[in-house]
Amino acid sequence: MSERKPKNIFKQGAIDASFIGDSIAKHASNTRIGGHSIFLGQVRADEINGKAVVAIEYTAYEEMALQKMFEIREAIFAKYPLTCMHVYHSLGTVKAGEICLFVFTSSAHRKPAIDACTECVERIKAELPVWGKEILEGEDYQWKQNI
Amino acid sequence: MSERKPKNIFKQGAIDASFIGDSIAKHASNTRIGGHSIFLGQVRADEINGKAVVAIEYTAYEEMALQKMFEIREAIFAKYPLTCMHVYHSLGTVKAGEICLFVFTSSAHRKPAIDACTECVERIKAELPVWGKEILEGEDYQWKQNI
Amino acid sequence: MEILVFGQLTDVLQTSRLSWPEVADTDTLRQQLLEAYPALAQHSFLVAVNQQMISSNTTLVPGAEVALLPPFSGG
Amino acid sequence: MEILVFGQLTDVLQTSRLSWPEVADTDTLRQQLLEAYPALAQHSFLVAVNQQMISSNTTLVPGAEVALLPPFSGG
Repeated sequence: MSERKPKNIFKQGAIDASFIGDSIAKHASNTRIGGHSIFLGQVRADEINGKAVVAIEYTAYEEMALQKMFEIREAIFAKYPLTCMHVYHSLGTVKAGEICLFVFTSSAHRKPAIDACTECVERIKAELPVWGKEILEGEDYQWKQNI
Repeated sequence: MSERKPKNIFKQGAIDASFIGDSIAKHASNTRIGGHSIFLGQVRADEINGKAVVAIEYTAYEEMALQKMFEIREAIFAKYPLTCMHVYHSLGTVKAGEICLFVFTSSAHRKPAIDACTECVERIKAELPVWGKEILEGEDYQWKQNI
Repeated sequence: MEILVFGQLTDVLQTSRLSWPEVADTDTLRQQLLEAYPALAQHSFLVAVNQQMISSNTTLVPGAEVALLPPFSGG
Repeated sequence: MEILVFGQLTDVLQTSRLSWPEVADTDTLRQQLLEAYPALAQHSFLVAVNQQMISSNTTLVPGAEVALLPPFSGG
């Protein structure tokens, strides 16, 4: 069910576990699905110069990011026989321990679902104009770097 | 948090989406986690000789399966820097559209979580003494074959 | 001895737990089963002894847990 | 022209939206910005024009949407 126009992937704040559960439940009606692959990014309380990360504040060049996500989505649907694919990325503040990225792919068989999910996560990290500002204890901060 | 003894992975009937959501929510307290990878197996309503699969009935050589799963778990923890790994497999009847397998790995970084999840799914399918009987419309059935 | 039977083999043997006279080793057991149930020849299966898959002929001591395992299809 | 500024560059330029005189092309823009904000030299960034990342010098027509993008760190 690939859509032909950009879809909003951004959610203000953290992605709730119950939202993920509900999203999974909605796929019970599609009995052509045999496997789902899900990736979740969670904010780590890394220590930076002796101070723990308490949250990440995400900003994005939203319009460009949605257009780029649309291209990624089209490319992945063209490459893998998926039944569906859902992507959500947080904007604003996400506290340590909370979910900031939710990528969910489904297919008749496990391999396309798994490969598409992994490729989508890699492309999101590399290609979406999104920035994370790691908020440290005591008002300090540092701009996140993806490795 | 690898445990040193076999853990029961079997659940009677389907795995609820809400159980998966709850399982994700429980990991919010572990702020060393940066990525979760989840695989879900869902029963497909395949058509076999013109009859749709309405459910799969799973049986297992339970004791041997739990011992084998313990070995797989130990091997995967030895190979990847995981913070945790959870596996659930259905026994008994799982209807088309319902979830029969839930594999959930978490790590500080995405790559070990993803690779461990994929490897775990492959090993479960290949090595666990579990059998699926595909129940067709009209009382007929066929034994499932893993490809 | 008691033999645990799984998957499609329960259709062939019509049971999930087969009582069988004690037998020296797994090759002999396999041969006796094929004689008693010719339809078994159409099924590929492995034998597990004490929950270990065996790949070559294995001596069966009394009390060993023997199981007949057709190809797995979990997940 | 208006220049959109993102990520750590908002710290350097002290704004997320910079008003700037019209300029012929992206190389000239980059040079002018580095002169006005020497601290920019310590930051790697790409320029996007009309939401397309550009990799070589590009003519800027009036009304083009120009953005300064430091390395992405989403997910």
